[in-house]
Amino acid sequence: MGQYTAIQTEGHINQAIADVLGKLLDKGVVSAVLVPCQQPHRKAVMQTLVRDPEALAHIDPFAPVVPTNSARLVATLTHHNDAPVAAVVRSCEVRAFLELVKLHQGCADNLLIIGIDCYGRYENKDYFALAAHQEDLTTRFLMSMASGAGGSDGVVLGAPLANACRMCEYPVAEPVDIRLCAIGTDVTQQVWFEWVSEKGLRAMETLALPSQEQGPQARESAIAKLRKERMAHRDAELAAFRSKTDTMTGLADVVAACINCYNCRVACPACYCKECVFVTDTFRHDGEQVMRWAFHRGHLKMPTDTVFFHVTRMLHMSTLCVGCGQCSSACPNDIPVMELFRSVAERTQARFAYVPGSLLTRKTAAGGVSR
Amino acid sequence: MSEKQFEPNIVAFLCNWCTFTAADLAGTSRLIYPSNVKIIRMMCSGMVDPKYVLKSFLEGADGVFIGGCWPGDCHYINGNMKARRRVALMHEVLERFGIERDRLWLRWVAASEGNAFADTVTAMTGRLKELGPCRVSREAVA
Amino acid sequence: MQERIGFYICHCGINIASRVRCPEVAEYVATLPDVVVSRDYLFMCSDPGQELIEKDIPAYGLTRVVVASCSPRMHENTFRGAVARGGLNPFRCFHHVCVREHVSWVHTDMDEATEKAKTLVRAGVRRVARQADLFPNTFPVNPNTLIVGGGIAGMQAALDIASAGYHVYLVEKQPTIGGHMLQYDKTFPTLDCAACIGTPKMVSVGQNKNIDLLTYAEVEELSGFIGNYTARVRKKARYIDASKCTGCGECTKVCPVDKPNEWDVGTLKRHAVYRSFPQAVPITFVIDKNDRAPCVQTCPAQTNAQGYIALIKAGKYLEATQLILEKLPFPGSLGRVCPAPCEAVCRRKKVDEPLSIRNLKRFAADQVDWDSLPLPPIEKKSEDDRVAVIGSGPAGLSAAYFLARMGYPVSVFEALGVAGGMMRTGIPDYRLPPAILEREIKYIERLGVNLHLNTPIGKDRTVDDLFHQGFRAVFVATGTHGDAKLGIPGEDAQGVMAGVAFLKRQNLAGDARVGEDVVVIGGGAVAIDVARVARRIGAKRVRLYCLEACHEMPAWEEEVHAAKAEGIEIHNTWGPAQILVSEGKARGIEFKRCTRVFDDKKRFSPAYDEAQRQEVCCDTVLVAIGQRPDTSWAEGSNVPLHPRGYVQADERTFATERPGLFAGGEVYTGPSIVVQAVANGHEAAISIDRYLRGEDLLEARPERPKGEQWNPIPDDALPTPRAKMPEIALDQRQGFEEVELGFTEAQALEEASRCIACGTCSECMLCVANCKAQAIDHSMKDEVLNLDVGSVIVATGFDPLDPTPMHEYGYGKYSNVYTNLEFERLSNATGPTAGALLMRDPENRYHFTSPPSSVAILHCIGSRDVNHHEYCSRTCCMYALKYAHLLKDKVGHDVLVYNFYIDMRCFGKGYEEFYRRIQGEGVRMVRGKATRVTDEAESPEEEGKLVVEAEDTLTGKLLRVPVDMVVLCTAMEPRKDTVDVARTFGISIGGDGFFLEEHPKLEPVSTATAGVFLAGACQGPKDIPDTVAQAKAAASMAQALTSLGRVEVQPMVSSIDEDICVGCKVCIGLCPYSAIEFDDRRGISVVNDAVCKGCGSCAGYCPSGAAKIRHFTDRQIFGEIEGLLVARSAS
Amino acid sequence: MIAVAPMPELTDLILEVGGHELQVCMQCGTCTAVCPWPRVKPFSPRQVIRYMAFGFEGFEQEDLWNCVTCRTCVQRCPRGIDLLEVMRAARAVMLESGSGPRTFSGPLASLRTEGNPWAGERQERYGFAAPRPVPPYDTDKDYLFFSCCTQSYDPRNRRVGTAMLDILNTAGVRYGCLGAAESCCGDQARRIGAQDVYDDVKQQNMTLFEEHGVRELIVASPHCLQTINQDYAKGTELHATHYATFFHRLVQDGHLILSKPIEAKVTYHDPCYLGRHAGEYEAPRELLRAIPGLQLLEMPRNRERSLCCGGGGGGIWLDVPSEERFSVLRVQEALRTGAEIIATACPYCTAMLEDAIKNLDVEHALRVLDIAELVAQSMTTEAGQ
Repeated sequence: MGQYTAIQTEGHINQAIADVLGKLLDKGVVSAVLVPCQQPHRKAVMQTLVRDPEALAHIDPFAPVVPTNSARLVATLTHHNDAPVAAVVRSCEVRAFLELVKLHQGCADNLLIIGIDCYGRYENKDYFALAAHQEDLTTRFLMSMASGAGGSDGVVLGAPLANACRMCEYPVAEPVDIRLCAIGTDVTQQVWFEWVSEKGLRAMETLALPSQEQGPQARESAIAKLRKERMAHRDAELAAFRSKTDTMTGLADVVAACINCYNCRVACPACYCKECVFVTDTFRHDGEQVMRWAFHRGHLKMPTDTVFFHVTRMLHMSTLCVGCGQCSSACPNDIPVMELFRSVAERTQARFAYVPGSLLTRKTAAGGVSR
Repeated sequence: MSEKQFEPNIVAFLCNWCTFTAADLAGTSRLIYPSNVKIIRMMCSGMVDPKYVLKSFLEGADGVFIGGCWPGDCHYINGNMKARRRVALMHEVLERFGIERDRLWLRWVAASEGNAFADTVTAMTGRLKELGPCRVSREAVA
Repeated sequence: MQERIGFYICHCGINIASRVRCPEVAEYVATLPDVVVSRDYLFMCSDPGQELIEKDIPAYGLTRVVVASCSPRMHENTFRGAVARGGLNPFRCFHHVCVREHVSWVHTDMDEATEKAKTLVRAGVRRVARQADLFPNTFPVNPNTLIVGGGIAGMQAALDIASAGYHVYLVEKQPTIGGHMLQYDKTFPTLDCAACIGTPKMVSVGQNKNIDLLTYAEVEELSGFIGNYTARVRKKARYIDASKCTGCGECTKVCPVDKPNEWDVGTLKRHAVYRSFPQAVPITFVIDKNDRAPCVQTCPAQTNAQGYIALIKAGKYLEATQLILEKLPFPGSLGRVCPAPCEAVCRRKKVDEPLSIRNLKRFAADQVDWDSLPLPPIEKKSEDDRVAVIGSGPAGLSAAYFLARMGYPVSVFEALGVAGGMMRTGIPDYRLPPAILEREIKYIERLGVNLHLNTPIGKDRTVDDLFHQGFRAVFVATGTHGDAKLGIPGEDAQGVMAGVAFLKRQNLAGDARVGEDVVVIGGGAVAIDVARVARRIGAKRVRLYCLEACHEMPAWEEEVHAAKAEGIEIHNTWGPAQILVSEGKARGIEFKRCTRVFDDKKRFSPAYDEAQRQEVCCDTVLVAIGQRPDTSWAEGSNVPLHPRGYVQADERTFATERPGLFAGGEVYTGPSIVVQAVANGHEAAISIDRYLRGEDLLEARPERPKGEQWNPIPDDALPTPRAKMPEIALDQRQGFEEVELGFTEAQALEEASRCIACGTCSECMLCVANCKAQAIDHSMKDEVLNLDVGSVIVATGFDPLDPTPMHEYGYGKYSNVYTNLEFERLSNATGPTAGALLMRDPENRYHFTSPPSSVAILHCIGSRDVNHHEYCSRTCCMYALKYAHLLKDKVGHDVLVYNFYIDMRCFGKGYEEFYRRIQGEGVRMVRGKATRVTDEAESPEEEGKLVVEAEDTLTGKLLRVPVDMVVLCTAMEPRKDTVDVARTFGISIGGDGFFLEEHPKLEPVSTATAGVFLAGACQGPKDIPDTVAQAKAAASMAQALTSLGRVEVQPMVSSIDEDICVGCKVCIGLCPYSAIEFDDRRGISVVNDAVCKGCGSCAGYCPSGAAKIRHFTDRQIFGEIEGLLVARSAS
Repeated sequence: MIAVAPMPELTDLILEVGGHELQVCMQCGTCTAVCPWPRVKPFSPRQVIRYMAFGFEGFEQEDLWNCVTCRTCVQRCPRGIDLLEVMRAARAVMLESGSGPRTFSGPLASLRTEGNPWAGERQERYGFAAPRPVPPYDTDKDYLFFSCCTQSYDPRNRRVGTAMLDILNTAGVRYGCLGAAESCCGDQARRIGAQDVYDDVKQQNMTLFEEHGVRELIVASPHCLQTINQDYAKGTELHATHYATFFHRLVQDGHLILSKPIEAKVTYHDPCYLGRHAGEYEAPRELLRAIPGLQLLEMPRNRERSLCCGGGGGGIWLDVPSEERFSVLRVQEALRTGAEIIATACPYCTAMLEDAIKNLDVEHALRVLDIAELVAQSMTTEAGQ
């Protein structure tokens, strides 16, 4: 079992965490840390690769916004790079990253994964709107979530959480080295580091931090409660969505507004192709072909191949889907891509008894029969 | 269509070494079967990309038949097992949107089983008549 | 560029045109986009048909061509040729549509068929426009051919290829080539003898320089592709060096092991070292060896039990004793006291009871004169390499014995005045008379071992001293001569004695004393010995108490029984609480109930029910609850001792941490059995030898034999009880005379003959001694060869059907119901009757008596029968006629011969003439299938006969025909391993279970795998002429490939688009041929064209479409799908 | 000899109604040689088929009605021809044209009106059970007990029926009956080619089963067993179990304890429809072996080779001279084993063998008992133990 270290925040969460991360850099445990930092403009919070401990002043890891699933950033960071790096990421990001590792897109060997507790995120525009006139939004957000906000309607501090997060069974990042715990503790008093893996425990020793076997007392029950709420919401959402889309007509209806922008697949951390097959020659139809379709069917909605695209993508990656919801966030026409994929993924993942984001020792979903 | 009995449209992706040869044998043996099936020759059932199945349904097929070698007899060692896995995946996804499992058949037919080929096609045609037309192409254009 | 497509539909005479309105199809296709010419023609595959295409290409400026005709598997290449001649790339520009096999032949409605043809063509037109230039790869062809199977087909093909000057590897599973044909007698219809025409071919194959004959070998794996195959061949060890063996047969004369000869289909026996038949090629004998028998594997000392039993059976007692002496120096002693773990695993118990192996060992040892027993040749080692052994028990003496046999000077130091250790002091004389042990110790001394009695090591002379005195190695085997104590009150009282000490006193001085009422405490072998000795020296009552329940007692069951027989009472599950003492003397014991001896982990951990107690009165208590090592030998020296007195040493080498110091036997293992100590001594001797020669103790040290591939239990092993050891009558067992008297010779011979020879060869080594050419090497190993070849001919033949499960014909039940192959062997001059056609003795299946006066020959046994094989085996009618002739010829004209047939199939050259000739000889032909063979007589004429039932369908009468002999013409079946062979060579299997040819008429010898050809009955039942013809065909296919020297490989293989590949490596895992490698530098996967076979496993997965199979790209398949479906969805 | 021309019309008729397999006959004579008939009088199924193939007259006489559908020939036919189907088709054609044994008309008329061939009143179908109450079948029941007409109306077999109910009650099986609403399974009608009669009773039964949601049946005759499992059940979830198989299972599972000894030598006669047709040879034997004291003897022709009693395929309705009766031969075989009891598991066999015993006047030496009777005698009843 892991060890816990409580860090006193005295009201400044980010400062407290920055101290520990700074020590990781100082003691040479890692040579850089990838961590969400506030950007000067519109208070955007973006993943930032920090080399200089001074620059940690701007970190905001618990900020309730995820402009992109950083799995692919982390994968890129670890590809052909032997220097040890730490990455501060959420559950959906860790799980997606591990899938990419299985597909040889990244490497976990020299990576110290610091998983943060996640109460969910806002859609970008909502976050910007809130952050524009809320001082220390992150702390306020954590405090109100801890007191049970968002339970029924998902609205927190006046804005709704992303639906993907409200359906997420994983508020706590699972396969990580170090866990940054905010659930079940009063973050104005303290946050907790949980040293999970061998690698994490070694870091703890190097940092010479005091530790104990017990974590925050209220943590387990708080997590359980959160998971229960979310799973209930998930089941209700998916059931409703399934009944809407249990025919091809339903599916066609849901994706009717698709414009083949492929934003969903660009945003998707599991869609790892360099170039999607739908932008290759295979799907480049000449006018004659399009005319033929229109002729034979009487009418042809354009652009074409939208259902084909979404169903093919399901066949390709629904087994790897971690449900982060970036696809829905990226869609310009508000297609519920996340709901669509999760409703398929629950079937395909069950069929092959595959849990994406599980440990690296498991086989990949894609592998199947090999020689 | 309303007047005539519904005639399902079946696209068959057949392994060159077994089911395709069995189809040839069915011909040589003059076994009569419904004309609903149209054959596309593949080198192995493991070559059948799920996209081909999807494309067939989207273009108006009422059923898709993938014919491979019996387990252990694959000309390419185990391509048929890969096909089996892909078909399982497709069944899950297609069924989610109301496309019945019985519209996508994966069957093992050895080169010497002309009879089995004819029987399979006959049975599949019958089953698809029961299921009626597949509305995919009508409802989800290309 | 605008495509210009030409379309041609073939009428195929009326084959297509009768169902498909070809002109209508052509008219329709002409309306499709880009089609500039569209024609129908009577025979497209004819020369004028092809010329049509060739001329249209320039005339119309065609860029693509589609032909609709038969299956592409038929004529795709024909039209590709025409298109190429027209100047276009045949892969890019041609597509073949099947409208015959898939349309006109399978659909009856003309409208439907015509519609379907249009649809298929439309798809083809769509597809062809998307095809790309491809160029076949060309590879050189390796000129060697591999032929699998050395029957007539394999031999013929090999000779043909060799005569053309090419090299052949001929691999045969059996030890000889020849196959079924050489098992036959005469061949129909010419009646020339199979051997006369077959053996010259065998000899030619054996002598031909271009043929590498690999008999007793199997192909395990074939890799590569046409022209470039590598075959991995396992050559099984023959244990006889072919280069030395002269084929004289002296080895087989002395072999004591018998087994049915496969070549004679069980009508004759052979030995473990054998040759299938006299004319075998190669003439080299072979030793049939299975895994070592379980008795051998189980014996701690690996004594070759099967070997000495075989030698006893052959009456060679001296050799038997010498074989035992290879592994242990105490045959007589162990033949008396060994608990014989070998007998527990003896497979004879599956028939009746295990062999009495220990007693046979004793028997052998007791038959030889030990004083004159010859010593093995010993090569003396240097006098400097002296070895000291401390302790003269079984471990010490064994180590000394084996070291002496290796030539080392050995000194054994014994503290007592007698040698033998526990064998001498601990085992009572009535079980092991001292004289027996002494003769064996004397033999050890004759080998040069110096025995120093009364020379304890320890105080006066330490282990260190021994090393200083020049002993280079010391082996410690001091045993466990200390008694364990109970640790309860009263143990020191008078009348309480320790077991081992008690036995020692009796054995050495003969003056042990007990009272009248004795209680023995302990449940082991020593306790039983103590009890029985106490009884013999005068105790009136002896009771034995132990913790264990009856079935848990460590003592050996037979000994417990013997003790009970001698009146000793055994009380289980009692543990002593205290010894009751009065006036310093033991007067009884208080016991408490023992509830458990061992804990869950099988560790000794007794538990008691303290409430349940009883007092037992007695005057003597003998405590035999275990022994402890005595550590006095180690005094004053640096020796690695366990806290409880045991020596610490390596479990395999018996080396201690101190260089040169070794330890074994009970001082290492704790209390154990003699044979274990012997085994320790032997292993230690091996280690000491290695140590003295400066070798690593472990490297390449022989492993214990393993494996469970044993000789099947023979059919003629009938239940026979195990020999009973004669014993002294119970009422005469007062003194210390030996109780067991030993087997009589007759008993021993009969007992030895019960051995079922699990390992087949017993490794008795008689053959080695008898082989003047020194060709025999029992340590030979299988050899694995990798052969590079360009083509392969599979000629693995057939199996005859086993009619045993067809109960109605009584095969296996009636001794005179034969299979056809048995009849052939009977008729064959090298068979069991030297060619005479005789009836079998019902009492002995290997004995044949008199000729039959009537014979029924039953056709179609398992052939033409949907319950077995639907096909006709094609040869039976003819050989059945041949048998009829042979019977008339050999037995005489009077013999009545009936042929029961369904139809006579005499289709070959000269066959019908043969049929007429045989009819003329007076053979009765019954048209009706025989349905039953029975010995239930319904009339006096049927008494003692076999009655065959059938309807003669020509008269409509039901027949019952009484005969002396029945011959079943059994079906030719696919070989049992057909499926494995098919997988190894990539051949398909047909519905009948035989290998499938590529085309039933036009490609009768090719298979689905290019470069692998078929010959003979492995493709389907056939007779010799057809087999030879097919073999020659296969040979010419192989030669054609070789003489061309290069081969074109279809270009439809995988390619990975380097711009798209993201390097996820999934395809690498999916590729069954390891044809994809990862390019680390570019981070992408790359296909090796030469290895890829184009299965599409990679393309079927690759989500980005980077991996594609050429000629099966997404766009091409999509084109085909669109073509098939657009019109439909419009309708 | 007068030359004749083949009559394809007649052949075609037979092919049409299901006799098409006759076309693949290769005339090897296996059927004739294994058929029990040639042992008692000249008869060649092979020749009958040959005649059919040419539409020649002659086969439709006595020969066609001989076949007792014992299935020995089908078991061995190297061409896998179901000769029973061929016979059935030919019989159907003949019956249609008005020919056929006169003795069939009574049973067929009774089947049409009363749903049983024995001229018994429909209401009396479960009369044999009295005074036991007959539990009605409803959806709570695990099994439908389906009586055989012979059991219901043949005085000898009624005793067997009561034994069966006693056993089911003792073992606490949750079963019910549909009483007078049940009709004959129709096997004999079907086998003699009376397809219309068969279709009627089948329809009645199927409607009944459907109405009551019947799935699992325990049947009182192997003929019902085969008819239901091979024909009724096609495309449904119906499944029938023969009572011997079922009782054997009860004994194995400990629901039925056979404790009262029956000290007797018993030989077992395999009913064709239980053995060769359904492949059940061992369960009845196991049951007999489970009875304490009982010594099981085998006749030389047992299991696959068992000799038919002559009752199947309409045989029970024919008048066969006693020297041609298989049942007589069978009783003689049984006597030769030294058995005192010939046990069987089919109402036809019981009736036929009982007749033969009387015929041979050997009632003192041999009794025929149904396995159910023996089991009922031997079982432990709750009160008793």
